[in-house]
Amino acid sequence: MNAITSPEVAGRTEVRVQTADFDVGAEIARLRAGNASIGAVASFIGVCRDLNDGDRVADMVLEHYPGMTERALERIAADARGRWDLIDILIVHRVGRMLPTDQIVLVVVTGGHRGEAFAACEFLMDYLKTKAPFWKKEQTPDGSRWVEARADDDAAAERWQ
Amino acid sequence: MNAITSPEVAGRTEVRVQTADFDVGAEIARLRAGNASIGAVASFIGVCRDLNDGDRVADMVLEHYPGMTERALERIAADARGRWDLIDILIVHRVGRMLPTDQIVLVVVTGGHRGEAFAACEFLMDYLKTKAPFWKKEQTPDGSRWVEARADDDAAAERWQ
Amino acid sequence: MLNVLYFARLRESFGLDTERLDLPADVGDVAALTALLRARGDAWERELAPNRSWRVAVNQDMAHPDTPVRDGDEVAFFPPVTGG
Amino acid sequence: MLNVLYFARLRESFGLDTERLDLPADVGDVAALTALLRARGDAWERELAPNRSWRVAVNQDMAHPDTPVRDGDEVAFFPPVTGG
Repeated sequence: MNAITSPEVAGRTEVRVQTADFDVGAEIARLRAGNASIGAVASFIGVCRDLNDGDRVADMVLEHYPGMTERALERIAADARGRWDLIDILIVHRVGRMLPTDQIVLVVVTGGHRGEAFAACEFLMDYLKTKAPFWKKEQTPDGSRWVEARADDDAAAERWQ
Repeated sequence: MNAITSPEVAGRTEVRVQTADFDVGAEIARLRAGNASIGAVASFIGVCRDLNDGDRVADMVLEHYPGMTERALERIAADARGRWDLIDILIVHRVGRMLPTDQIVLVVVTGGHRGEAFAACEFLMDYLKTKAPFWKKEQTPDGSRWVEARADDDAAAERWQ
Repeated sequence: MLNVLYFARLRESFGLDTERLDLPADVGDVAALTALLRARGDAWERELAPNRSWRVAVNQDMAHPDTPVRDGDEVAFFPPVTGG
Repeated sequence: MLNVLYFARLRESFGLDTERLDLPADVGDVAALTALLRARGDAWERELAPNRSWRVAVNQDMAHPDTPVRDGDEVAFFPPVTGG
């Protein structure tokens, strides 16, 4: 009967900062390929909206701190691995100019069970939003403005401490 | 400046029970198409593992109660809409024979903000696992067996009450 | 007449996925219907014993022992669910 | 020499994204370096005023006012982050 004897495939952590868009289906398929110990895939996509704080947003430019950003994301991922039993962590964050409906960020967490994958995915987003050096500048009908940090993002990150 | 004046696109609830596999990327793209009010997309994929309760799993057959299953999923989705401000809810659950690494279930929730999308996605999975009439039968080296309901799934669902 | 459905382990144990059942006058709720089935003995007595875990739905809604059962209803017996 | 970087709103206000800075002998931590920059007046005084919100990283790690600053360090000033 012992039909399936796939070797345990080790998980990986992958962090990318890029101007190019990403393909959610392809990213998830690549993580999962050949790993039959994955039972749960939790993922999150952050998307550029056409409205923020009551104003129309025509486009958005995302700036980052090259080097420190990748380092911060690697650290956030390592922190998640210390808290939960996970298989893969993927974080892809775009920089540059984006329009409403454009994808901004992707976080995918795979694991044996759903509770840990969900928790880690939300934790990664909450930490990324408060600890990774990215900044958004929006174009609105009144001109361009730097997006202000939000108190509820700080509160979301503090839940995990 | 008023470059973007996309009309608000109404969200939808979609529930499907099917033998065919699903394409996560295509499903998410379809929900998001043209809706610039979506800022957050939380999703979950449940996958068939090659190991359960310490035994190798060669394949799995998923049985359901046609009619009641769709009704239960629609009710779970309506319950989520009563708790959070969401845009789209998609639930796709497969039935029939599945092998390790095959996708079993997909839940996608879109919304304006990530906190609500995450909460609703996890809630839907927790409720689906305890309230929707699906049953799994596994093939292991010792023969076939019906999977037993798990106490921690009940506990996960009770958190939301 | 009731339409009674069985799923998963119960379907296999009973060797039956559906049956039409004349509703006796003294059977008015899920508890009484379960007792009627249990009285068939063998797998019925074993699977529907008080120490086993099973669920009942009436007209596709989850039911309790005191949920009424009426002529024309669809009643389903099944194990705790294990989807997802 | 320090390598000092400015990002986002600070970069725009200062009209500067990076500069090489000779480290005076009496500047040994982030607080002293911030005071040195604030003393330039105008946008520097305004953006780095105690009632404004900004962050400092030393060698790409988040820093505090008493984080040491040494010759050869990379120090970055930026607003609270708003990614995701």
